Amino acid sequence: MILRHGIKLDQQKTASLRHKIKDLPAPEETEPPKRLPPRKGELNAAAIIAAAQGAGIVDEFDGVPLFQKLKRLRRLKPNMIVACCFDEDPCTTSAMATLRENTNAIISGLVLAAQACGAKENKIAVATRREAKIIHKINSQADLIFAGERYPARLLLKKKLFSSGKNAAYIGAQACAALLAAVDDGDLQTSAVVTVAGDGVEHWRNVRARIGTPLKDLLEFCGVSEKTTLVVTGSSITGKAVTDLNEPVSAATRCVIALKKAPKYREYPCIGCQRCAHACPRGIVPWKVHQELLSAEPDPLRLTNVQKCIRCSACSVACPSGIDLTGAVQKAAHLKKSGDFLDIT
Amino acid sequence: MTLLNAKAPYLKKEASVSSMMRDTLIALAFLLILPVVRYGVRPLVMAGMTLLVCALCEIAWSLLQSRSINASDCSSMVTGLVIVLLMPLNAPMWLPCAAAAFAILVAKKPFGSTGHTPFNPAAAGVAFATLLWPQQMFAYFNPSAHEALPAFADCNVGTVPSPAAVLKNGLKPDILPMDMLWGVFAGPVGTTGILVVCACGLYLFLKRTANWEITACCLLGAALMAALWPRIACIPLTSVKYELMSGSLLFCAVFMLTDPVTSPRTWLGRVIYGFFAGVLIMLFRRYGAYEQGAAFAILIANAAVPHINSLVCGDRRWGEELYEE
Amino acid sequence: MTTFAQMMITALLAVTTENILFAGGVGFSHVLRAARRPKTLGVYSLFVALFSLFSAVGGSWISAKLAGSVFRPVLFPSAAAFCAALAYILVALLLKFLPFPFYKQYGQVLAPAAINTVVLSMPFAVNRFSLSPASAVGYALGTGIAFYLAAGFFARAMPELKNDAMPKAFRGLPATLLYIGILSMAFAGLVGTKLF
Amino acid sequence: MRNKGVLLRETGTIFLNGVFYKNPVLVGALGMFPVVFAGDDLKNAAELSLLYFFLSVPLSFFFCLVGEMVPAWIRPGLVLASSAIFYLPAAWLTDKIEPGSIASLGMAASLMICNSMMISRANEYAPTHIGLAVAADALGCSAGFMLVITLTVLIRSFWKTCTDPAGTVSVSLPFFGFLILGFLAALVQGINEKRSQKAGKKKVTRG
Repeated sequence: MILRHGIKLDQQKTASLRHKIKDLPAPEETEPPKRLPPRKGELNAAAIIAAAQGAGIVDEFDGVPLFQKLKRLRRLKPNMIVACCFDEDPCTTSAMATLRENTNAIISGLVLAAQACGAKENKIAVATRREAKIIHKINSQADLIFAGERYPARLLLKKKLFSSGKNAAYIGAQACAALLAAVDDGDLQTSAVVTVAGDGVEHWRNVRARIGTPLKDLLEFCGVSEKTTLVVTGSSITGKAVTDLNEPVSAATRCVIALKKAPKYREYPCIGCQRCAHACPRGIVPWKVHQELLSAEPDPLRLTNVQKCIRCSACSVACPSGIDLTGAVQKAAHLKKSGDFLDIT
Repeated sequence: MTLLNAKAPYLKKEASVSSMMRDTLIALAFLLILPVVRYGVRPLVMAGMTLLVCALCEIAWSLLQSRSINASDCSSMVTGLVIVLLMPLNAPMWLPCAAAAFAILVAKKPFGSTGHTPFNPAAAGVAFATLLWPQQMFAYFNPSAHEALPAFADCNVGTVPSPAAVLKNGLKPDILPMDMLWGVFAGPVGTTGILVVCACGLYLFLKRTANWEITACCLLGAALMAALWPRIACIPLTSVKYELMSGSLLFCAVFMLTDPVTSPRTWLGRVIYGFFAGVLIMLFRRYGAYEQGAAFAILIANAAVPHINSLVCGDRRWGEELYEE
Repeated sequence: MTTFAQMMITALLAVTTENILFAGGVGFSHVLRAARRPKTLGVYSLFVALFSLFSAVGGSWISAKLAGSVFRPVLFPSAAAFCAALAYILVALLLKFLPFPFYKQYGQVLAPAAINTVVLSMPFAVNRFSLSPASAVGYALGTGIAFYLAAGFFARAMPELKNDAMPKAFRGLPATLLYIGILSMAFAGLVGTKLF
Repeated sequence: MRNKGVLLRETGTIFLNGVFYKNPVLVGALGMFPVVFAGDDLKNAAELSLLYFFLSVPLSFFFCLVGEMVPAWIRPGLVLASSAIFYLPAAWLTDKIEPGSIASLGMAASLMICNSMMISRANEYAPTHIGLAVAADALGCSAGFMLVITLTVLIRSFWKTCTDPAGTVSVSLPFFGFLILGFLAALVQGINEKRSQKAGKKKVTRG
């Protein structure tokens, strides 16, 4: 129990997974997408990376252009490459939907990526055993590893693989499919799968929208109600609130959440229940950082490994007293980094 | 539609302090059902009056402080209910109200409510009532005599010594340990239903409102003390059974010791704290002046919590100036 | 062996049931003073134990000599206080001329530790519990340990009693007094009646 | 010499500080033992206040005169020794006023010798201040002590009426005294807070 950090959230994924991915009809006057010039030489690593660069593929796992990532990985020589087909955010299901619908494309795209960066094994990371059974029905000999459902699943998977001695690289599900499309029939990455969820939307869908379509069309396509007061992109835990709706969809937006009423947490004093310390996957003790910042003059030596925080805000979600622990840890990291405490008089 | 900008975690959290307090309240209300079924409506009236007094104290204090009244969560309700459940049923109506007023006005509010109380307010309230009104606190009516208990008025019914009192004088209580489980013996309102207390404890542990390790280690410590130094001449097993089931040990271990504010922060600290509290409760029973020593033992255990925290947490503050002059 | 066991038992009693600090309410201004400087806490309680040892032994000797006189209730305390003062002056002299700088570091702790109500109440405790000389020594050591524990508790609790969630009128000393009140309430549950 | 008016007002403030605003028991947490231990009926309170008055005034005066000449590290011992000596006439006087009082008080009276309030006054305050200030301070402290111990006794006697017959002994236990002292100290601190805020506001409006 001590090793498995992170928190268990109640998943709201079934609603949007039930339906197939819907295509947002592109507005009429856009011209058909251009094609890449046909490849001349045989298929080697450099050709794959050139195709990825030509197609302008952006990896939605961490928002890094795919060709830069593959170039860096070729230098680092990881011994395993993992396609992350799971979503750590409770409302998002875009990666799982893409895996369910084009499993073989992702598998072969992953083989191409492994060939590009010289990794020996390639695996597909899936959330739970139930999901693995469905995938095995589609393609039986896909080898899968499990990332679990505890939030933040990505980091926990990285920790698990790192502790089992594997030097692993991670790539997004849609990036693999786009890589295969770019290498085989040379078309560019023009669309991204986005989950639209939240109680402000009538029916929750996974929508394949062209990159650049404003959020307003996406929400109207899924029937947004007038009473939504908050629209969030990114993730329901670490996402960013959007104030004007004609912000474009980018390859890295995985979900759009429309909420009728912003959840309000009343803040109580810390009762010392230790849930934030259990939730933090990076081994920080957030309540001690919070207590230290409240004391008269915070002593930076006592803010242990505050700079390792990845801002997954699992601690703020876990805290029953509603304290903004992520902000406290950020302030502590800033205080420690800025060095404005060095007044050794 | 106008869109507003809100801060990061947007999803509805399930565990919050008020939901934890509500769980505890539900568990405590469960304990009231058994006495109501058996002895009539008096427990409900008692609980209602005490909760009313708690609410009035809260409002009076926030008026005094000219702070907004609704800032309070229902943790004072929990304190009030715990105090009622530790009182005898035939206690006069003002006794739990006085104990609850003391708990809120002296043990909780002056130290900064909810998050900063060094002592468990309910334990302080019960200790205060035991010290000032010992006769009323330990005069338990005879449950098997089936006298009707009036709802409001002070009832003068025959009182019978509770198993804890009999144990204190070193005699064997005449009730067999096994049928002590059903709770038809003289004792405080909430602590006699042993099975119900265990069920409520399990409910709290499963919902992770209370930490199970404190209760487990407290019972372990008490059982060890009872087995090694039995107070009555019998085989260690029966002595352990009598000690665990009589008096308010089980109730205090489940509800008062697991209060997250006054328990240590780390897992190992909680184990030490539970064991220390169990041993203290047994010491107070053997050498204390009153038959129910649990409330006093909990106060001393709470005083030792900062020690355990610094011992186990390792933030070695001992060296330099803790409190600048 | 039995005198040593007797001493241990009285020391244990001095910490628990016959705890003159919490159950008797003696000498809390000095406990708070020691708690405010946790660095010198150990030496402070060591001095308290030492001086209560002197006054316990001196007290029982003086009460033996003054048994007969009619002014006993008045003469006895002043004689005991006089001998405590002499003990302080002797120890201060001794420490001042020690080679290593002991006095400079713990000098200002010596005076309050030597002259406080805990030390002077020793002879009365010896009479009240009618202790033999050996158990008187045990009682004095026990009181030193009780002082150390009490000051340790307060040194840890002090930062918690000054937070800003408390009303302004209760910050600092009033909260500490309430803390002492509730803690000595717990010890009152152990003792039940007046100690002296 | 400063003119009479300033001197008089200063001693007035010293006296008032001693009595209420900087009451040594409630603000300095000194000399709590007699209040907590023996403060349960008016006779005790009166005798203890008298004893404190007869003991602290001569002691403070003695150390106001001789305090400078004694080296710092030996002065506490001297204070205790002289307090032991002054205890004899003080006890005799209180016994003269109320016969049998010293015997009935027992330990509370004899522990007055090393009352930390009196010791700290004689040790730190008396040597460095002029006679008048020391007198005002000694009077203020004894008046403050009397105020606190009578208040404690009144509150305790009220609580004695509404407790169990077996509970009255625990009202006179020290824990009750500490709780009362805690609330009185909070009262004094609250009033001081209000005074400093008012003084702060007044300075702002005038400035």
